[in-house]
Amino acid sequence: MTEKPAIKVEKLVKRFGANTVLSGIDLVVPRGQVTCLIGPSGSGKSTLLRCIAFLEEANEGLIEINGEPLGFTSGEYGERNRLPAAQIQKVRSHIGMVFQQFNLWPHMTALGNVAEALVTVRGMPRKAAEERAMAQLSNVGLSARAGHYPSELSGGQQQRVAIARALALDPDIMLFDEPTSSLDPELTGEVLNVMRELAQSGMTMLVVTHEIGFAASVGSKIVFLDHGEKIVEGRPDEVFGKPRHERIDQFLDTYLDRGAATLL
Amino acid sequence: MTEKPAIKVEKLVKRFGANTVLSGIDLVVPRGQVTCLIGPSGSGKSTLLRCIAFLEEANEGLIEINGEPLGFTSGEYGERNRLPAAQIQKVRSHIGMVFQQFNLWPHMTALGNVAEALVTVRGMPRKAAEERAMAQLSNVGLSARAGHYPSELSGGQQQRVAIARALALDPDIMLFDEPTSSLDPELTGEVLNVMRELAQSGMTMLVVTHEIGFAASVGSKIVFLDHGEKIVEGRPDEVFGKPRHERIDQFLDTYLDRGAATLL
Amino acid sequence: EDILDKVKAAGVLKVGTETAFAPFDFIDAGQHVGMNVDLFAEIGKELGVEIEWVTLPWDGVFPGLESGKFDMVAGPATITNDRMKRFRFTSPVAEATVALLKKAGDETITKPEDIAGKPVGSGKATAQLAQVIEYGNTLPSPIEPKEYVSFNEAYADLAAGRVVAVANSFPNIAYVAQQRPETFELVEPPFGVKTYFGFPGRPDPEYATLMDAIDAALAAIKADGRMGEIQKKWFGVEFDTPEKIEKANI
Amino acid sequence: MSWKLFWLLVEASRLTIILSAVSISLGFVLASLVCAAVMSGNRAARAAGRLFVSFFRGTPLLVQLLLIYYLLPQIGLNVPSEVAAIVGMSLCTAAYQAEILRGGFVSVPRGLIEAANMCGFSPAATFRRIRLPIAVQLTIPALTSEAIMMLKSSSLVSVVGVIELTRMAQDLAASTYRPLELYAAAGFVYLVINIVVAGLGLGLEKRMSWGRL
Amino acid sequence: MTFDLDLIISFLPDILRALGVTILLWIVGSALGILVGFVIAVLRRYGPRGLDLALLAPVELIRGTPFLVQIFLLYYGGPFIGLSLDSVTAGLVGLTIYGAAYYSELWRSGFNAIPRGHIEAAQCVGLNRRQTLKRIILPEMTMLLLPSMVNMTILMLKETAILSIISVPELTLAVSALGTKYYAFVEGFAILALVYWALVEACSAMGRYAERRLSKYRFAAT
Ligand SMILES: Nc1ncnc2c1ncn2[C@@H]1O[C@H](COP(=O)(O)OP(=O)(O)OP(=O)(O)O)[C@@H](O)[C@H]1O
Ligand SMILES: Nc1ncnc2c1ncn2[C@@H]1O[C@H](COP(=O)(O)OP(=O)(O)OP(=O)(O)O)[C@@H](O)[C@H]1O
Ligand SMILES: [Mg+2]
Ligand SMILES: [Mg+2]
Repeated sequence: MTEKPAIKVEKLVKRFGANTVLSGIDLVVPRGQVTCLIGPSGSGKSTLLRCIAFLEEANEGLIEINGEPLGFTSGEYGERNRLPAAQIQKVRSHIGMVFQQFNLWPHMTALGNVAEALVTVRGMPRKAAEERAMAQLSNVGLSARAGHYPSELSGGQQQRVAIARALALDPDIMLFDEPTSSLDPELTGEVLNVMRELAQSGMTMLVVTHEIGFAASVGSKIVFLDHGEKIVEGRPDEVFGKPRHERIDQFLDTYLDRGAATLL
Repeated sequence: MTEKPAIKVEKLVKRFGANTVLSGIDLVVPRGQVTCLIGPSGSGKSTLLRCIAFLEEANEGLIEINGEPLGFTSGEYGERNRLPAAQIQKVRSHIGMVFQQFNLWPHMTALGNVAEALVTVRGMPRKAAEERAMAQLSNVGLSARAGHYPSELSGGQQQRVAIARALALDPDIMLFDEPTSSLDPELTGEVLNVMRELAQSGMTMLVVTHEIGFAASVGSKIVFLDHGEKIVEGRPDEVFGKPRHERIDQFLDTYLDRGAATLL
Repeated sequence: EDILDKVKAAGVLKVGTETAFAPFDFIDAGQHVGMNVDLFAEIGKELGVEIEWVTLPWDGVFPGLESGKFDMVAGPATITNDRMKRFRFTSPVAEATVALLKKAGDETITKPEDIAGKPVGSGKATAQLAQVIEYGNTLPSPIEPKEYVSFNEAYADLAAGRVVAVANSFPNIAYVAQQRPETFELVEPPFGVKTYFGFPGRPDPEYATLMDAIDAALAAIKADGRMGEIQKKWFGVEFDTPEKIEKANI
Repeated sequence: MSWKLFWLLVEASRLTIILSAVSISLGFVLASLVCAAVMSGNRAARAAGRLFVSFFRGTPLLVQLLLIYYLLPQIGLNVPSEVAAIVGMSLCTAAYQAEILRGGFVSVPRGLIEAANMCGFSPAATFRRIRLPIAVQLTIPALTSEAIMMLKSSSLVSVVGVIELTRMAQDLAASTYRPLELYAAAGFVYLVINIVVAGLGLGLEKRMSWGRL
Repeated sequence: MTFDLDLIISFLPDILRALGVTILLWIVGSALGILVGFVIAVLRRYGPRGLDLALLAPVELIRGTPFLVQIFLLYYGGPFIGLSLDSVTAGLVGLTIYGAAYYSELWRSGFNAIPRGHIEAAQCVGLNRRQTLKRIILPEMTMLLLPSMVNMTILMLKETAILSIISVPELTLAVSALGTKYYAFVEGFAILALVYWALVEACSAMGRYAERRLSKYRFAAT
């Protein structure tokens, strides 16, 4: 099964009412690498990620995770057949997701957030689950904060707990949706470092980000989305280096424009 | 009166309970220029700005706006005397303020938000006020959205309405508290452009910002605050160029760390 | 199914009543006491059954009777023609003729006629209210009627001074005056037409034997003087009561 | 007013407390179900839930109690007074609590539920471990006031033959003809009970304040 | 069980008149309660701290005791301290006081729910306290509080039924005549259930309509 890509998206179409948000996306996320999804606001990045996590159901197209179909298979005549819920859940269990807004459960401590699914979903005894959760928290440098509630943690710490929570379930693939964009610039560093380490350990990652710098330095592959279509795809030097695709040029301008250039 | 600075802050001390947030700040904001206030989170930037807008009362020290005392004057023996409310209001009317969270009034349209103070405070007839408000909205490129409620506007549009609301009262001085940090990166561009134009028109501006690039390119003067003290002050090239103050170096690292360097 | 058979078989007669109607039924020191309690004890003996009391606010009593929660109502209620259309009453157990209660020491009212032109309270839609209004119309100037959801509020308002008198059945107000002589006083004599209290029961055929049996029991209790004793105990006087009311005076 | 009378009131208040406590708890369970029905995807369940809420919020509790106590025997269910009182109060408060809870549930940020989905929670586990605790925490103040309201409304259950605090006061007033004193005393007892309930609510709120969402 | 429709029809004029009284008392009582409640909330928020505490006690006293007890003491106890109100006035005063206590708490929660920044923005453009209250805080609160205000107003309707105990000629008292005179309790309760239900539904429908109309004023996402 190792020859299969971690995620394979085929002709994915997603509409909200009359509004077509993704118009036939094809995407391959290779195993053990970091793929970064960039693009202007409203281009459909989050929607694509959410479809891959099956938080939204695509209207057309197929998704495969580690070669197994997620949600739908194509039938004999090309029609889509919905898979049973248990099957969906099984395939989804390969995926961990980290949200922009952290989405920690406010009524559980950091440790509780990480341990909860191990107990409730995996059926581990509470004690064993907490040991495992503690190990995960250490990995993200938060063992000292295990007993704190989310409201008592800084944004960067909250996001690291969210990462630990996703990792505790041992996913093959991690999806990140702008994991740093609700953080202060100084807190952003913390989280990007954890992600960088995770990338080095060989985790398959698909990251929606506005941190062009991070994408350029950590991503093995950059995918640029605009108006629900994949415009450019390639290694960072191919995408950002000259000659650049005109749309990328324009997009980067909005960052450069902010004057970062003068500084460095 | 033109020789007087727009804002002059002397030995300003602000405590919240036992916590001293500003410990004796001296600051001069020259007329017609952009002064940027930077510093790590919690260093007291917002508090300083809020004291200058008289949204907080400082515990010690004096503030002068265009040479007139704001809130307090020093008496014969160096004691502070509180000025009457009307006087405070008069001095404060030189100042316009734009908040991080926009703080538009949700029950009024964009036009209503801008016109409100003209009618209620200045006593202008509603029709004249709306004409003037409309002109302000055009200035920030929003005339087409005048009839929309804040909930129907994007973040960038909301922030531009907030700027128009402050400008409608014809202030000499504009205070900005991280005006773009609750915006998506692309929406940030909109607002920074409006601010850049405002700077070019000669408005006196004091801007708290995390956009180092903007500060470096638009600011005439950079003030770096840490732990309630002014650490460094000077032209951008003085502050950011080498040799740098050690604390600035450390502060900038958190930005450069994010990999922006590799890109450019 | 005949209800009398059912009652006899169970050995229990269920009686519904409200406990805010002194001296017939009320709570004294936490106990349900009153003329009805004594009288039904005798009726129970006559029928050879136990009495089981179900106490409810007046609002709940008749829905309870109609839904079969209990076999009859102790009440008692003034027997009127309107009510007889809907329920069957037992033979009278006391006089219900209307009299007036006034504030103790009120010199302006010494006889019933003195209420002319003045505010007088009574229960809303009660027989007593109808009578006092009618009586007022015979006076030089009619009274100003005030209606209350129950008589207890009317007494409270008499104490508060908004009405000069309360019209209610003689046994009730005689008891009120006796309980709080410092506040209330009876105006004698009763002014109304002669009416009587009876216990309401169901008019349905299956209840007929039960109601007949109760009437028979009451006749026996009246005949051997037990009724007189009970009346004396609770009202201080004995009443002459007819055997059966076919058509009431109101 | 003698101590003896006051003591009778205090004793009657025991029933008030028991009936209210049982009804409020039962009502909470029922409210969770009704709330689930109103928020469910099933059309019929939604309509049934809405009708339930509309009826039990819309009609006087007095009438509801009479219906339960007097109509049930007609279909062969002869419930004792206390049971009728508890059923009536539970149904009524369930309607109010369901609406309060619904407000709580819709305020549970969607992201928290999505996070649970991503961790593989079943819908039932998501409900039990995530949505319910958060919805309850958000609504404790409102639920406390509803409990106090219900305590006060419990005076109406006397109509099915339960002698609770208000009824005892009325009965005593009717035999002693001293309504003012008795009503004032009853009001005082209610006040004491309600202060305790409000205190409990505050305590619960503190215990469940893991900070804001 | 008997159900006599003709009896209801013969009582209809009385019932309609009483319905008018109920609706009038409900609307006027709620309106006054909302108004007085607002004043209390403003005094508690902007007045001196002592006033806040001084108002806390009566508000909690009213909220902690049944309306029945309050209205009884006001109407029948009032004359003993020289306060002799007629029943409708006493009913209105009682409803207003009762409602004011509850509404004041709603208003208070509304004050707390308005983002501080909205008020600071008003301060910055020079609105004074009164103008801020009138132009910013009040309208913003109104839409925030609409659902809970509707809820409370429905409770107020239910409380008007209690006023029968002080002889206010409202619906419940009028219908009680059916019971007392003809012993037709079932018919009476059927009327009460239907009429109150209809009024409550009308009130919630208006609430829902207003909520829809105001939905565009909801706080903008930031
Ligand atoms: N639940 C929804 N209902 C309707 N439209 C939606 C919904 N979610 C997203 N959209 C629309 O789909 C489009 C793509 O949204 P998406 O969130 O995927 O963009 P994005 O690339 O993630 O943008 P951003 O960088 O701002 O997060 C937008 O126009 C958005 O308005
Ligand atoms: N109202 C307040 N009460 C108590 N402490 C406060 C208050 N406002 C601010 N502080 C404290 O004052 C310090 C400075 O806060 P301030 O908001 O001025 O920092 P800042 O430089 O603007 O930070 P940031 O970049 O995060 O906005 C912080 O430690 C903060 O906790
Ligand atoms: Mg997105
Ligand atoms: Mg700040």
